[in-house]
Amino acid sequence: MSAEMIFFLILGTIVIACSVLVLILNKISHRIASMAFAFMAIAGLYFLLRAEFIGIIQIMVYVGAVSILFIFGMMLTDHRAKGFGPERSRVHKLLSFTGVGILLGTILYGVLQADFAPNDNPYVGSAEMIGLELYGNYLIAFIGVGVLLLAALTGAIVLARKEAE
Amino acid sequence: MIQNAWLIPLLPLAAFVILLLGGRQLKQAAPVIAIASVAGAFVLSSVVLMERIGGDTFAATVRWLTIGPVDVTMGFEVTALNSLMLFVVTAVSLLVHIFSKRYMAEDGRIHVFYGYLTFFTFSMLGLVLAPNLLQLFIFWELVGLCSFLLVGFWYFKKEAADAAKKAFLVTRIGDVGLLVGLVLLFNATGSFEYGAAFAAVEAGEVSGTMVTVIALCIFLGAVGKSAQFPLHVWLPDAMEGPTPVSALIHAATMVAAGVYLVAVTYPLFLASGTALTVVAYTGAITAVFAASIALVNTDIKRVLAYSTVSQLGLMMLALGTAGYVAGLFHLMTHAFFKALLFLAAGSVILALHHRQDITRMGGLWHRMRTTAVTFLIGTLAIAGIFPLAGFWSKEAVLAAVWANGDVVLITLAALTTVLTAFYMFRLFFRVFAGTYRGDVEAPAENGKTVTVPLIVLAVFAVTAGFVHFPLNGYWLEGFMTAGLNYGDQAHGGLGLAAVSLLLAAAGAGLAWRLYGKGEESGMQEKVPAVHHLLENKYYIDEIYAAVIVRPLMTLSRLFVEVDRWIIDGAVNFTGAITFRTGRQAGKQHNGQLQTYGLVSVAGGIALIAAVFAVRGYFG
Amino acid sequence: MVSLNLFLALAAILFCIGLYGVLTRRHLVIILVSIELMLNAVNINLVAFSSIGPFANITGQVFTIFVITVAAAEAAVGLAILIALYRNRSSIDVIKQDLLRW
Amino acid sequence: MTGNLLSVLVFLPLAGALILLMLPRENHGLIRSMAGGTALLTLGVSLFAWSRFDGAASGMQLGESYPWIDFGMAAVRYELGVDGLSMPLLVLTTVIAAIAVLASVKITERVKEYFVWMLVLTTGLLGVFTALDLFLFFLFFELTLIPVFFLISIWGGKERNRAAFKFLLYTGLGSAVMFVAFIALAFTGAEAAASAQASFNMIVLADMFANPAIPEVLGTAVRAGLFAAVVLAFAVKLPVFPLHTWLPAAYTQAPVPVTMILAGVMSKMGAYGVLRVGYGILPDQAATFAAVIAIFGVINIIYGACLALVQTDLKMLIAYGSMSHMGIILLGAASYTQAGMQGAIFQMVSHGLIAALLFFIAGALYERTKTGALSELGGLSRSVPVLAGFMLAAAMASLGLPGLSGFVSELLAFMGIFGAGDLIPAAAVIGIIGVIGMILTAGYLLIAVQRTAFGEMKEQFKGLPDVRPGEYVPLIGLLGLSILIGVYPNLLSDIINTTVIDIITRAGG
Repeated sequence: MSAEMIFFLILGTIVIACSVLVLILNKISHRIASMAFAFMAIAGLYFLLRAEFIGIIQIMVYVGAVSILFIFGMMLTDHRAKGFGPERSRVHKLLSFTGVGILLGTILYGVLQADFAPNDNPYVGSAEMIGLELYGNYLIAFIGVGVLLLAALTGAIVLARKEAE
Repeated sequence: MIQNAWLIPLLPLAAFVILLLGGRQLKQAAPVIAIASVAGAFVLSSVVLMERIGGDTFAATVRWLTIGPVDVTMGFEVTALNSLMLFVVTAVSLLVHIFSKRYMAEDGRIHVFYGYLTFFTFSMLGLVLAPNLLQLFIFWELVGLCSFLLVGFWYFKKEAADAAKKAFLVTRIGDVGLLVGLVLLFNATGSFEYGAAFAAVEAGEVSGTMVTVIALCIFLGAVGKSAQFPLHVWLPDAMEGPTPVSALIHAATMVAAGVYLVAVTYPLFLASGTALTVVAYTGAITAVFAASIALVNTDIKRVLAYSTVSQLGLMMLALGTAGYVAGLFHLMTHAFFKALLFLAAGSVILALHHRQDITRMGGLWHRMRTTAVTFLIGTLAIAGIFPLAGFWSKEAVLAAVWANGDVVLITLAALTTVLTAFYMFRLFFRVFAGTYRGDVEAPAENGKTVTVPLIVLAVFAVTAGFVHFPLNGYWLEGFMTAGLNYGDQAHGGLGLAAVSLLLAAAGAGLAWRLYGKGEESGMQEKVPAVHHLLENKYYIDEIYAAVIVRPLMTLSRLFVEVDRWIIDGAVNFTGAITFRTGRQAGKQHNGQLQTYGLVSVAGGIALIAAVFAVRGYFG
Repeated sequence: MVSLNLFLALAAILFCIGLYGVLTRRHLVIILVSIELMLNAVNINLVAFSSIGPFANITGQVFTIFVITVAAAEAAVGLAILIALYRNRSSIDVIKQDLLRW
Repeated sequence: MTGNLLSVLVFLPLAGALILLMLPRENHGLIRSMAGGTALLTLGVSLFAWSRFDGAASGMQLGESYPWIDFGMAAVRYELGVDGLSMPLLVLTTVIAAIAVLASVKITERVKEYFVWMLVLTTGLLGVFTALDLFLFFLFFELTLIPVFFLISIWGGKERNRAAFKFLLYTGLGSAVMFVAFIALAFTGAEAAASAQASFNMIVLADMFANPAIPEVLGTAVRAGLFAAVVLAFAVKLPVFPLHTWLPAAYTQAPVPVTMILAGVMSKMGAYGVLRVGYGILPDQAATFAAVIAIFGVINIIYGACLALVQTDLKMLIAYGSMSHMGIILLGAASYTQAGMQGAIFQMVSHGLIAALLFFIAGALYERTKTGALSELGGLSRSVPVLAGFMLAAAMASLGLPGLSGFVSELLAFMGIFGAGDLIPAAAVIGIIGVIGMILTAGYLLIAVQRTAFGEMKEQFKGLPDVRPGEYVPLIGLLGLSILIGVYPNLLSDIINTTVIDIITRAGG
């Protein structure tokens, strides 16, 4: 068993465990913390795949920004879960579980069966190459995403602002 | 003049248009205009008749309707038959117009009345002048319309409105038959023209069955219009119209149109023995049947109406037994004496302030001498007493029946002769003899405009028979059948004349014995069952109501329910199903995001499954 | 090197966990979190193909950047909506948000 | 001068509607005169077209043809033209539309919208009767639907919404079938002619289907199905039993001028469609189905007449009577004879005039007496003699009295059906049942006249106003035209004769 495999197993276990915890923990804050750990582990997987730039962005954006955002979101709303009614019905949960399970089974069957040519020399991307692509082939998309961010920014402000008295 | 015969109907039409547009302003001038126009038409008709007697048939046509390669034409034609009819129609019409001036004087809508009357005259003249069956049918229908309008002239009376409707509907049955007949004739021969169509029939281009069918269809039209059994029911009811109308339309002219129709299409009937037999039997049955009802009826006009039906039956009988001239001769004389009888009845009714029940009359002989005398002349004429018009024509009819030799027909004809004399004299005695039983103070004559037409008609009723009697060698026959091949016309000898006279005298004598005093005979008590049957007109109306009208109405109501509950029900049911489905489907939209998501997942899985099922996992 | 299949399997599991969260959790914040998990699953796929896929190249990473950007924007706007919703309806229970029903 | 005459005619009302939209909403007088002027101008243009029309020539006249939409596999062209079948209907449309617009004096709410819809409707109707391209035809056909829906649902009677929706859904159903049938026609036609591009042109399609080799390419069943679909699509509009239940609702609930157009012109769209598309493109199938069509015609006649016989409401009675009269069109057309076909066209025109007249009179009576129930009416000959006179005349026209247009059409139709013995097995029996319908027709119309006009005058109807000057225009106009055609039918026959000969001879091949 290679070192990479060991790392993969550890990181993969963390990702799955933490994401399961996100769904089953009681306290919202714990759930969000668990989510942050999952994101960290995913960043580790990126490093494992020699996509360091993406890994760093993952840590900065998800672990740094998004998690904090969620914590703010949690704190500004009903973090003590006062206004909650009853849970989803068992039937609903069971149906969801079955549906998702079938989906997962289908995908896993295909994914594990698929025969990809083994590639022991991972392709190593660099920030430079990504930059060249972004400002070359994907320039229009990149500008579009910029506009999207701007729109999201203003939209978020407008939505979250208190109504003028 | 004969080239301009088309002017004859146009004169009354012009009067009609004037009265229609300006009647309300004209009011008192309205009768004058109408009378003048009809007088003009009468003069022209007389001239045309004279010219035709000395000359030949004239015809003119214009293109009217193009059906593919075929041109249907309209126009006019002056033949022996219709020149005579022109004269009769305009003469009677003129006298009725004059008579009406007094009869309708109190009516506020006299201009409308005269409008209808002139329109009727126009239609009848148009019918007579028609050179083809289609044009005849057109005017045939217009005549029917006029009858409807005039019967229903007092539309505010329920009986009048009902009678008008009945008249129109019952004759409509006949009209439809005629329409089918002429359509079949056109399809078989390619023409509506009398000449062309009959030539095709005579040349054997049409199968025998087809000729019979066509002839019977046409005869159905005649049955309707001439009130023959079983479509006679409308005519007695039509007496709800003003009396001059009854005289003009329901006695002298329009109802005679059926006979006229059979006469103009005579070649068709000659070509089909079956049809001729049907005509003869229908006529004979109608004659006896109607005469028997007239025996007991107590309404002065209805008695005359049944008498008309009976006489028309005689004409049909004559035509059906190859008595072409006899039938038409009787038609002509009948026009005069029946118009006379009706107008005289009108005079009585007018004097009695519109009471028509003969049980409330009697003893009018001394109070209304002119009317009484002219009525007597009419009675004698219709009964067939020598030497009045009716004698000659009835004798001609009997001769035709005798020559035909069918015992049943001969019996029926003889019976009719007796019955006719009987009921007519009964009527005469009940109205004029004995003592006055009415409640109107001092009934009296109604002035010159009433009596003059009576006198003129009485003169005709006496003399009209002399156009066709042995001493002038049956002149009418020579005139009418010149150039036509309708077979030999039978002539009765002295023997037949004597028998006919005897029969009539027997009927008259019986009437004198029973009703000579003008009082009730007591027949009601002696034969109550027969009396009841006759009084209720053999329950024909009731039978029609039960067999045709009520089932039809029930069927229609059934259709309404079917329409509402089954057909529209199916539509509404579909609508309701759609609506309910929509509402149920709408309820699935519970606003729960996660339910939607779950359904989407299920959909996705189904989609994947479908693809896998078709193509396998890895394609 | 670890086989590509394992990365894909991991991503699939992660995606399904996220999907299950979206379908069953009541708390809107957790639903948003679950959506982030699903997006991350996608990212894992993209990066894995980009590195050790049959046609490894940089495009996958570029797309990852796009996805992250959109995810961040979505999180921001989503949370803003959530706050506005809470302010107006004083609950962020997704079961109670059913105004768009029949 | 006649280059774009038909386009001008068709779009003139639409142009008028656009101008109306710009006028101030409150100025009713201006709006009315503008709408009336447009309608009269359209009438004038149609009469001009009539004068330019050569009845003796066969084929389409005053044609226009421009490329419009090219789908690659199919091409749609903007094509207009008239022949002896559409020319009389064109003039009928403009006449009825003009009279309906002039008869709209009772409309006092939302006047501007009302007249805009009326004019749009007129354009749709004119378009249907002139379009030679199936696609264009369909567009115009649908264009008539929307205005009628709004005209009923906004200005109608008490049950207007139900009536409007029923009308819309029924006709929508017909349109759906029609659309499928048209597309199928175009593509099967192209297949049969081995043509790369499908054409929607009716004339071209007729030629394609007239190809003697067609039975090998398209099975009998396919062509029969196409014909059935076309007839079914138009049967709703006609309407043919059992697709008729929208009719009484729509006819009685629509405002009077709209009912005049509905009964007078729109029902003719159905008949026109059957003749133009069904008989024009698939003549052999029309001959095959002759017996079926004839039977449905008779059912319509008898069933409609029976229903009319027991109605208790004047408008309902006229509505069912109108349905009954539609059967005569079917009967005449089914016979596939010169006379029958001519009778069908005559009946279209004649019924257009008479139905409009009857509904106008019923509306005028309702407006005065405030009731349509036959049991409450009566004695109107006393209170409104002139109007009652017109009603009598209209009833006579409707029951086929000679001298009025209805007679000519009935005569021709029955000549046709009795002469169709070799095409229809029991033609004579069908014909006999049909003529019994004529007796029933007389029955219900006389009941209507008797219950309304005859009888004692009722107290509450004393002093009702008789015909107003403005009302003489529709009354005399419609009745006058009916008399004109009835007295001299060649006026119409000269126009349609050649076209009918063409239709008949097509079936020979």
